[in-house]
Amino acid sequence: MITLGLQEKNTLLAEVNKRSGANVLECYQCGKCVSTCPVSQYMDFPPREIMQLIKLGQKETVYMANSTWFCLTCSACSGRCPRQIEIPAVMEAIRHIAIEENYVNNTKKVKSIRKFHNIFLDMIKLYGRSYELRLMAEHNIRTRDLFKDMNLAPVALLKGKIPLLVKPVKSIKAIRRMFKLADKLEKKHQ
Amino acid sequence: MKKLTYFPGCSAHGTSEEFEKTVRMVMQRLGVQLEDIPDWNCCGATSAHTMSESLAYALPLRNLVLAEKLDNTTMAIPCASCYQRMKVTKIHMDENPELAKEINSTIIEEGTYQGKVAIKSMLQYCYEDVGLEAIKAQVTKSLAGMKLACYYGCLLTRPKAVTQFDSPEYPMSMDHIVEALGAKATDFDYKTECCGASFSISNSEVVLTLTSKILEMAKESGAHAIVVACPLCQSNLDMRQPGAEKHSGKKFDLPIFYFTQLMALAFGMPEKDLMFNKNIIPVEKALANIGKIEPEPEKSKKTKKAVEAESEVA
Amino acid sequence: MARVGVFVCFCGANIADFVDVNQVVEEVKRIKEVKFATNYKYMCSDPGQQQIRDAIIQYRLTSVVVAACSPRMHEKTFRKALFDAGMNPYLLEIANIREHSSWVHQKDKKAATEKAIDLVRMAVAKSIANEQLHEISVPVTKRALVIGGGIAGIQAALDIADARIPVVLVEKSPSIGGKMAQLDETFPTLDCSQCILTPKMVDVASHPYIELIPYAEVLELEGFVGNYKAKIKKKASYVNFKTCTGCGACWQKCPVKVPNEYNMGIDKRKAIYTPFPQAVPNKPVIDAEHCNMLTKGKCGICAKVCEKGSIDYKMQDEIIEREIGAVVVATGYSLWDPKPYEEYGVGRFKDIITSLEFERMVSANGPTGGVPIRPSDGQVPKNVVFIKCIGSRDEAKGIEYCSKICCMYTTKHTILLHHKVPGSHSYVFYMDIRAAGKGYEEFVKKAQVDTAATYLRGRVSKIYKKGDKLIVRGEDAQIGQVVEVVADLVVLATAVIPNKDNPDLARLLGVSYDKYGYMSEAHPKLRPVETAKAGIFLAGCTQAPKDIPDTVAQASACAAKVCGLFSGDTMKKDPMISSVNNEFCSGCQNCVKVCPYGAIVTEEIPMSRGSKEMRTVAKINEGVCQGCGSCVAVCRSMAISLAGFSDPQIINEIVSI
Amino acid sequence: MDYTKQIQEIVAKLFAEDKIDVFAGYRMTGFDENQVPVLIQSSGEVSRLVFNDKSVFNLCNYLKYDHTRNKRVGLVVKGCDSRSLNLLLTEGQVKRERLYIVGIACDGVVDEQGNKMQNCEECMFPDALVYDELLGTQHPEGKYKVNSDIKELASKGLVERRAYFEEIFESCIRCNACRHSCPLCYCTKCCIDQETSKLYNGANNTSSAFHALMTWSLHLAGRCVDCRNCEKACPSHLPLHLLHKWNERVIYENFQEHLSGVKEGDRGAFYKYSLQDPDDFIM
Amino acid sequence: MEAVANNQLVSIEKPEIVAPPNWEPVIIGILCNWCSYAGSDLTGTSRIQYPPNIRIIRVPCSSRVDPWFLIKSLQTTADGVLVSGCHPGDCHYITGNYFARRRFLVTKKLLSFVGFHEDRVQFSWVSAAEGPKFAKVVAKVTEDIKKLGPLHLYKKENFDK
Repeated sequence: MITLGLQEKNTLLAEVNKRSGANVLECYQCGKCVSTCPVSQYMDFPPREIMQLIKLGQKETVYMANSTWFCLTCSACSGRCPRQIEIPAVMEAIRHIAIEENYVNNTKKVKSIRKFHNIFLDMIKLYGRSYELRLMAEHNIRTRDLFKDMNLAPVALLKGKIPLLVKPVKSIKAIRRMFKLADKLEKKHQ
Repeated sequence: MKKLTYFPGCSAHGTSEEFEKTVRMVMQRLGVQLEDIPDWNCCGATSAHTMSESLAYALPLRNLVLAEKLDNTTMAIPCASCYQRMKVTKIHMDENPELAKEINSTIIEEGTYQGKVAIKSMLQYCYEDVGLEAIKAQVTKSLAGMKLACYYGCLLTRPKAVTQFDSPEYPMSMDHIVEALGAKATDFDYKTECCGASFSISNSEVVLTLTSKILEMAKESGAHAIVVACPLCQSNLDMRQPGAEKHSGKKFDLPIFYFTQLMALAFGMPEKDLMFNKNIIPVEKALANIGKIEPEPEKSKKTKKAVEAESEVA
Repeated sequence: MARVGVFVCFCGANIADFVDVNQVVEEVKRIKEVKFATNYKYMCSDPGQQQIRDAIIQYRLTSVVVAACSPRMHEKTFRKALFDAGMNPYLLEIANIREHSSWVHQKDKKAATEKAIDLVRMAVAKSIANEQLHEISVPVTKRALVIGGGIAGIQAALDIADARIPVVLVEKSPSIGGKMAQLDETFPTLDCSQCILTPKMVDVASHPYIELIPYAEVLELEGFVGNYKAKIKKKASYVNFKTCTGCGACWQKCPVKVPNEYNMGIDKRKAIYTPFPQAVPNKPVIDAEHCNMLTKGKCGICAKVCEKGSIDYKMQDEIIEREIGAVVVATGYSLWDPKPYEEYGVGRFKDIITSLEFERMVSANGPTGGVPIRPSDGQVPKNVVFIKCIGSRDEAKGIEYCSKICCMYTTKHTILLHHKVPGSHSYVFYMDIRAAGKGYEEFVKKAQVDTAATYLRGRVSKIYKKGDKLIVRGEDAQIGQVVEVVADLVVLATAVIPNKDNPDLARLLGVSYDKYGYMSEAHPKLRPVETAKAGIFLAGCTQAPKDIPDTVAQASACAAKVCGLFSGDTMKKDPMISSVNNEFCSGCQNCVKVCPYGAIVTEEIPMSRGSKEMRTVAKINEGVCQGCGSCVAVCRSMAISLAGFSDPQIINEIVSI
Repeated sequence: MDYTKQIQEIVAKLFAEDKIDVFAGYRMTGFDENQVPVLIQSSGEVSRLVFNDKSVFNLCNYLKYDHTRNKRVGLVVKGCDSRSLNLLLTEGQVKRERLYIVGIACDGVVDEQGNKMQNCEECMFPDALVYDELLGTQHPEGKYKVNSDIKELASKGLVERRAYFEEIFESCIRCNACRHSCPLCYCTKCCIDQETSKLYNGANNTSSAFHALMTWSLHLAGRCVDCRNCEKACPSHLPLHLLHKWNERVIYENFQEHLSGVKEGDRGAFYKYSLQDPDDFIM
Repeated sequence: MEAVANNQLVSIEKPEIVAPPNWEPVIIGILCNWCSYAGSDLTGTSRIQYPPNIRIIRVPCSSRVDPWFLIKSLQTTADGVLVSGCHPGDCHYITGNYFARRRFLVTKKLLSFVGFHEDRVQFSWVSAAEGPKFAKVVAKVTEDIKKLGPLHLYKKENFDK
């Protein structure tokens, strides 16, 4: 059960609106986003419900929801939203706040998604470009699912779909410096 | 010869080598000289903007800065995801010059962003700048007989405010291009549904569900194959197709082509250069349809009176 | 020399307790123009008024100041008292010492008294500059113009004509009847639209006080309330209505076929046609765009078969003029084109139709004989999906507002489908069910229970084709799950929008309109049928989306307003309006620019008496001016004066404190 | 900038072709290097006309007086003058068809000391905006500059400004030369002279000067074209442009209005409104 | 004590002018008939108290107010002027207050330019329902004018004598 009327101010709403540039209050719960979203069935709260939870100021529930991690930013919802709410931006805002405030959803699927993104970024830090073989392998190692997609690997390698080597960016130092400074800038903006 | 700034993207040397190669071949034939951005880096894809805002803008911005060093007004990007990230960054930077200045000056040392290069996807470039007529002019081996479902995915036409190209719900540009090549584009309702993108690795079950629906609808439309313009879409639909068949219990057998592969084919380029061998679903059966033109269902020649009578009833 | 009388009221204790009324009288008596001052317990009572009347006569007063409550309260009362004493009522001034002094300074009697004295002094000063004013009477042409012959226009015309006031009814299309003539049955009672409408249409045609001008448009309206002159263009019909008997031989023989507007293009009509069998007047017109004779110069079959020789291919548009006193605008609405809903495949899928198309199909006199069919294959559909809010409440693709009638007509459609196609099933995607109206909620219940229509709460996100079925996908927010409905036919409840030419018509009439194009009423609550321009009234969907009962009510309200306006031979008007002093007017016309009513025009007057040289000056139209004073404030040469609030009056107030 | 010859030729031709009855131009004073306006009636007087950077006065002022009424008038206008002409046309004071306008793409004029006039330094529209023929090479549209005197005064405190203006109002002798020289003050009878306003301000004193100048500047707010005829005419040499330039700045900055008389048909800021006008100063 | 404090009140524009003892400012309130005058009536019927310095003049619309009235008021009798009309969009005469709004701003700024405090002329939008707001507005204006001290805006008596 949710008890309302205890919060002085809906800080969640204010923060999400500020970061996303959208106005969540405009949502009138038509549900077009939910049936548009390709992954809404995997979310524990589909976009429409996330909007209402934000309006109700339910921080914990919103931050811990897997919805924000499942969002593919495919922008199908925002393209069809009758109130033109930038739903992907809202999702991204929640995700960034959740990361900053250390709300960690540790269910397997979310963990897997988060790991994928971390590995991908590590890869860029390392090479300046992505490297699929290592990406797949490392993801399997880090998620302790060593044999996932093993059936795919030989076919893919054989077909040359996945190269064995990557050609890194020449000025890799510049890339690494970018990572460091982006981090700093992020902190400064908060 | 026209010059065009070109951003290959990471997958060009990996999963989508055939796309990369055919793009270069086709462009050469169409009289466009590609100039690669020197020492480009990864655009950060979904991961960067999932995790950090500044990084999501900084990575593409470096490429934009480097691109401005070449003297062209337009840049084309084959990969839909790279295209999307670069264009989002360009629009955001143009709208917030203060932020652009800050990120530029603190993070990027290669130069100052000026915002003078227009960004287009390779599909958009072919459709708008090259034009259907020029493409038609190069066709030596018509693809007539082939029925193709054109699949655009999410990022080529969405969100409208960013891409400013074609309809986000029912785009037709690729359909027009394949028809220019002689093939028939089928009426395919799932052309902009999402394929699951990077969940391919992290949550493959999602991808299997989504792709099987797309493949099913493509099959439904009567297509022999699917045409795409995005490496991730291609790999999800192609590499995951056996999985999708297992997942849904249906047989699809739809090879996934890049539109440039088909262009090259229609332009009469040697088939061995088109790297069909890289396709996981074999292409031969689909390509065999070329030249097999089904007879048009004969329109019964009605008398003038009968036509009149019919409209009276209607 | 002015002779002012001052009457200070106690208002029981209301004033006297907080203001020293005796001191007020004493102070005021010192002003040299004040010849008489007194106070009394209740000035508004009859003995109080008697004192005023007596003093006016006894002291030969030239103006009267009553220090009492707000002028908004008793100004009329005291004006009448002056009138009864034979004095011009506009020589009265009221000092508001109750609302502005005694009631708001209850803790400081001294200050309240001082303020009261000042207020009276100001009123005295103002009254010295008061002038005798006389109510303006404007002659009235007792004839009404009704624009639009839908149910709103028909109702307004009949109500006005029944009061024996002549009406000119102008209709754009060849027949009156409007959108209502296209409907099958009407909610919430399901009575047949034709059965209740056609008798009224016939009444219009036969009413001795109604001049029906079909196939015509209003081109110009000039003048002001009671004295308008309208220019009306009668479009060439190429048929002489006077001799035509409406036998129908012409359209039966005509070889040209054109999509039938009346049936939403589902079937064809001829190039010479009557819009529908019950049309009033039941005379055909030639569609000049498609007629072979008029476009290519050959054919002429209709002229050959017409026994009366009524066909005249050389007929020209005719412009006629009518003098009228009031206008009722009842031009109705249009329906929104759902093309922007690309995700639904509108335009690609034949089996997606609009509600009005559905309405025509289920109509007994419709193109399919009262049974809905799938346009793709002519089959009768079993599963029909109704989608509401198409274009309404959708600022991304359509318009922001709620179209008001779609909830109810969709409900009606589910019931009609149930009646006409046994074994069929309706699915309704809705966002909210708005059924506020007499018998409306009961009607929805009927649809949900008796016909077992499935209501799904959510906006549809996508429609796609599978085989020959349409798959409709949306969320049912009540269970929080995505639902796909396999449908034979999809019906879109498209939004009500104003006619495209509404803004043009509004400009032509001098009426304001809102951002959508609906014409604006004078006050959203208290003057819902009047416009800001006197003598022009709004009925029906010209003003906002409305259902039939509301439209008819508003039309009758318009009729009542018109009858009220025409109740005398002249109209009385408040004399507190602007006037121009030609001597000072330099003709810059800035006043014309700021007047919200277009009440200022220009005229040419001789440079000096007898001179042939002319110069331009402003001229106030007394019938139109409402007395806001905008023009006075912008007149640099002080040539315009506002009676009752003239510059000398206000300056006197300012300097007399 | 010297178009004397061209103008003389044009005017001679106009008289020869009987296109005008009178021509308003400039002539030398005859006793010093300066010029005064002249209205010539025939081709014989053409040689009196001059035009150079000493041609300071706004000749549109002629149009409001009887001696040009119902005559076909030719005149020379600079950028600022043409803006006032635009306003006169918009406000229905003259008819375009009875004017022959020789427009000047003006390089700026100089005062009696030979220094470039301040308003020319800050001019946004140096070229004539309405004309039948244009002399000189056109200039690009200038940028809006806040008048330097205004800037200086605005930076001072209230008390200082009050003292500054008190001196101005005290020095005014109510001769009304400003009004008579202003091309836009064409009222049949000025409101200042009417009974209602005279009632309390008839006398020649500071109080009435304040009243007259404030009313005048408000009546020219959004209309004044900064031609400075008034300042040239003022026997007390009062800096009358201050009030007008201040109003111009307030209007330009708050209502996003372009300057007065730039577009034909534009009546100035007080005869229109925008829903976006500032509202924060109202409680 | 209070008398002393009052004695120290000087004109903000001309410090050499000192207010007489127990000086109270005179404020003229010009109210439009349909919104603000009705609002001020409501203040009365609600018995909401406000300072007694204001003297109210009724006009049909705020657009009737010529800036000239404001100058005149300040030059003759008033130490401050309040003009009040309908809220934007609510004008009984449709657009009157929009035109008025422009004139008000220019007048206010012009007065401040020639050395009079902006707050000498103030404006408000008060609707017929805003009785309490009217009281607040009057209280604020009165307080502001008291702070500014007596006004000697080229008053006739100061020069005619």
